[in-house]
Amino acid sequence: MSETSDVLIIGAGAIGSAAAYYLAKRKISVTVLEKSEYIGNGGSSRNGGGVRQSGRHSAELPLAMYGVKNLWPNLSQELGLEVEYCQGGNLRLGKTEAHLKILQGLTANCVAGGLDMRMIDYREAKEICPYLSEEVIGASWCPTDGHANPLLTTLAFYRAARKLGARYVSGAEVDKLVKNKGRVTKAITADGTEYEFGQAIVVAGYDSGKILATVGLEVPMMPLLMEILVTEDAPRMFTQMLGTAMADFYGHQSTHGSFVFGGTHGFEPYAEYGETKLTSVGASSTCRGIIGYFPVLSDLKIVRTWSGWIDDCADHIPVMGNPKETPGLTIGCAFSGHGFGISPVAGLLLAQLATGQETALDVSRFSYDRFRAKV
Amino acid sequence: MTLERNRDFGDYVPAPDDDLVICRCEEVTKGEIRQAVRDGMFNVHEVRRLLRCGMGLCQGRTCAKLVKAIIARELNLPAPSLLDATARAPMRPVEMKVFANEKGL
Amino acid sequence: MKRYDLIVVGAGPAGLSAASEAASLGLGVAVFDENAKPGGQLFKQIHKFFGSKEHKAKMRGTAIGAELLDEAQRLGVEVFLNSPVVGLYDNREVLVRQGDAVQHYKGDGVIVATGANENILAFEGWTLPGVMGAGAAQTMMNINRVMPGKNILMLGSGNVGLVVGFQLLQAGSKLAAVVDAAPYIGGYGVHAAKIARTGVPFFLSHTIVKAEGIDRVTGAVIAQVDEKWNVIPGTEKSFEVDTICVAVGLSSSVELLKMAGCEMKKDGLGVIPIIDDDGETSVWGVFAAGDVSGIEEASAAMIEGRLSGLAAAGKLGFVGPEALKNRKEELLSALEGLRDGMFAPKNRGKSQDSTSEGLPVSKCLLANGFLDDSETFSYPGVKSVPGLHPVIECTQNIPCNPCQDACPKGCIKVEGKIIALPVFDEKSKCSGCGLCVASCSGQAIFLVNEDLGDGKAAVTIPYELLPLPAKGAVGTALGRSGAPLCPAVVTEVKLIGAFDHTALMTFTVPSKFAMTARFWKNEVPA
Amino acid sequence: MRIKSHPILGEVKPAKSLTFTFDGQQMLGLEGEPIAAALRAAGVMIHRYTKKRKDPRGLFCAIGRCTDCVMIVNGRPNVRTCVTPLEEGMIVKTQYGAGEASK
Repeated sequence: MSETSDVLIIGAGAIGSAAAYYLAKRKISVTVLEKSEYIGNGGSSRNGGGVRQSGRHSAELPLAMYGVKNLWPNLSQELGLEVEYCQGGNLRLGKTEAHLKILQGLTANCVAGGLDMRMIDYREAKEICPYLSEEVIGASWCPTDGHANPLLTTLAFYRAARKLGARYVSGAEVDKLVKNKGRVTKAITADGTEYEFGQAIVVAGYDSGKILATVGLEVPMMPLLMEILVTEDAPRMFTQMLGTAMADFYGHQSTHGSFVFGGTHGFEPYAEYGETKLTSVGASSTCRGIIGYFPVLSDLKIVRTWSGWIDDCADHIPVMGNPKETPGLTIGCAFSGHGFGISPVAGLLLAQLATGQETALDVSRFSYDRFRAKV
Repeated sequence: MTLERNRDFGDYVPAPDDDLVICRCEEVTKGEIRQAVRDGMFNVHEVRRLLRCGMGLCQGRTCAKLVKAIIARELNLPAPSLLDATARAPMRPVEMKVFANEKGL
Repeated sequence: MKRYDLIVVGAGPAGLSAASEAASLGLGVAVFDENAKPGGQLFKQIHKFFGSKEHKAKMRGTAIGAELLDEAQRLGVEVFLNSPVVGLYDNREVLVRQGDAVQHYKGDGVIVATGANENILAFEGWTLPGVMGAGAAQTMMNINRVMPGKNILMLGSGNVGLVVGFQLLQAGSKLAAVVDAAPYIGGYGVHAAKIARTGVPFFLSHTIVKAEGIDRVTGAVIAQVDEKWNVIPGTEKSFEVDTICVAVGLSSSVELLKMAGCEMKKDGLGVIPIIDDDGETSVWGVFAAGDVSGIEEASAAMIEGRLSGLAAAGKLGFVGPEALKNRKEELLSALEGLRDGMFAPKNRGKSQDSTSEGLPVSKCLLANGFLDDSETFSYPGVKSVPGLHPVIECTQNIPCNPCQDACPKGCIKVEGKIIALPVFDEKSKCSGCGLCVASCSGQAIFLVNEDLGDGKAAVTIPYELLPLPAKGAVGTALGRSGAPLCPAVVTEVKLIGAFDHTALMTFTVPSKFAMTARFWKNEVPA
Repeated sequence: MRIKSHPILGEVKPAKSLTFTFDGQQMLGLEGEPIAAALRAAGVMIHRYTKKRKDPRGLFCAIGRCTDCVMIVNGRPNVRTCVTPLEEGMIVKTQYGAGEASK
């Protein structure tokens, strides 16, 4: 097999595989390199599954809205695998006036961006989701939000891209990128294999940082470890994506019945980057958050917990684009913990960026240029 | 280990026991596992993420070795060469209210 | 956070031994176990254990469990029951579910002794109610005192299958057959022999084809397999059974060790932790003892536990280097003895054609579960002499020697290593006390008087079934294969405390059956 | 069926009888035994029907690992009956799927 391809994608997560799929669909030769032995073993398989527009940064909102309108509804059909997309709306809950103030701010921001989102009172929230605690006084509500299964979505893109001829190599960690006559032309993996390309897309989560550094690019990211839990199956109770003003927890009930909840516990990262250990307190903290809003779930049994790393950008929005300094290179990283919901559209945009096509949406706000010193 | 994933398995030959339930909790069959391997799921992690075998109430404590053996056979590899799923807390199902009620910190 | 010098996870043979060893050296020890009762699987093990008398051989698992518990309590070990460990986190923090809370504990040392899970086998109908693990059947009958079923098929001829198979007979169930895909019996020949002589057939090189039934098991079909484990069409056999027990090996329950980040190595289809000879894993202060570190007998698990308890004490400064060294050597040498012989972990899967004495291992025993009558005299425990004498049908190198000490007359010798076959010294005079018969964990010792003077012989067998026949009862003598031989009159049934529930039944048969009649059935021959 | 006499374990120790219901039917069990033992002694084999195939399932590992014997106990689904002690007045129901208490 040739070690040369039109596009080399570094990272087989949801976004990398989405890009591979959209490129392979256009009959462009694609090679995808994945550091891990497993496809989608990073944040793509470890997140809470939100397909959310509400609460997004104004820069990200158009992407999220585009995805919900154009990509998610047909994704299962297009990829030939049920990805459990459920457009059940998003409830973000508040218990105090201060909470409501935060929610109002988020709502105003999204409404300004054209999203159907509004504040609702306890009664209306309770009609939407009858299991709320009586302590809730109001919520923001976005009826077009939802959730999907991140494991299935990631593997569905992988499976479909592979079927269309995208070449996948796992266990292939890129050590460095190499420039030739001013253009980035090849990647060298840890075992010394050289992969040449017309254009590369670096979409490797936090690991993108050290790969990009080999050609002099520096993305200001922090690795953050998040913990998630999943419960036993339960009869279907509600379809909404849930969150709170204070981000005590977030999550949903999956279509197969188990509840998936993530949360933070206020402890700084304690693990070395790359380890996916858990704290002894994370699940407890998340459970207290959940029970505080959904007391009915308190008897539900947790069967598993896990953790995953977020590539949190200094300004908490992604970096996507073709930096001027490095012709031949497209970046897609620093999705800051909200990449899954926009993974199909991000993959589409990266595929367009990498092939010089006009992008479906304006991506200038995500440009690498924003970190350049202003003169 | 570097793994090229664009492997040609040839035509799927149905086996008489394809309908056999392997994961008792999530009711995943042998045929589904075999098909998943052919769809590019080359290890225990990917197969379980795709099919949920080993993700049910018992968390694979019953079927893990069976699933591994089927994947290995389909890939024509020795079964021990495949890694198991990661072990995660809680070791037994624990109610949210119990987790929420921490003592001894 | 509540701190202990040592936290032990699992109150089975390894865990309790570890806890006691450490507590005896002054450590404050807590043991957490998920079950309502301590002892791990010991209280299901109602058979007598093999091994050396220094390490509790010929005691039943139940008694060993009680003794270990007593010891732990005497030494001040805190045993917490109904306390499943939820996780083992960094710096040996142990999260335990207790009542309606999760409790955080910290151990300076942690010994994981979580035992093993049963392996399973998938076949058509295997999800039907009535198909269960052999261990499940054992739990139901020996702990809960509920019969798992009336007619049972046992899949697997390893020690678990054989031991549980016999226990099913003791519980009053019928055992339809013991089935194994391997061509040879996997467990101890003596365990197989005590089942075979009751008339239960063994089907080696056979596999289960299906469990029959609509909403519960009503039958089973087995068939012969070729060398490649493929079913040979036309060899199917059906059984009317309500229960199918699966005993196809055990896997170490390593989840906590994996979670703690201990390095693992492959072991069959699963993994076991990489440990040093103290049982310490790659994570400082985290030890693994018993089945969780590799499947062995409970006798080995108890010594492994003590080694880990000792090592934890040494590591934490509770015992000086000299005492540590001496005790460790003592324990290691005992462990070495148990890890010898043809069933040792290092010899698993190797052919067992001959004993360490150079005697051929009975092919009939391996293939059918019983010694061929013509083979018995090849072994040093079987000799024909006038008068009453023991017949020791012990033909494989199993680490076990209680018979030698049981005989007050010195008739029986286990020379050299503990795995040596017992030798009957025909120059000694047997008093007929029967202690050897009751002491043999394999129920392989019989007392025979080949000629009572009237053309009859007296045969004394170990008998652990109910009901015990009355003196004078007329039944049928069965051969080693379970085939009926002749009418047999019970002349004595002896059950004294020293026999520990193994009754000694004596029956008379025509002399020509003296060396072949090995079981008695309460049925008058047609 | 209960094992009253046993050659090794002897006569069964007397235990207090407890009343419970199984799918509305009144039954007797013994104090200190798990729910699954009381059901088995009463001849109940089927603990639940699965979600996808509606297959019957019963006791399988008996030590709380396989979770196949789960039932709805006092209104809570997915209770491992092999390790949950029987209590006076317990309401035990066949579980259908993830815990719908009826077909």
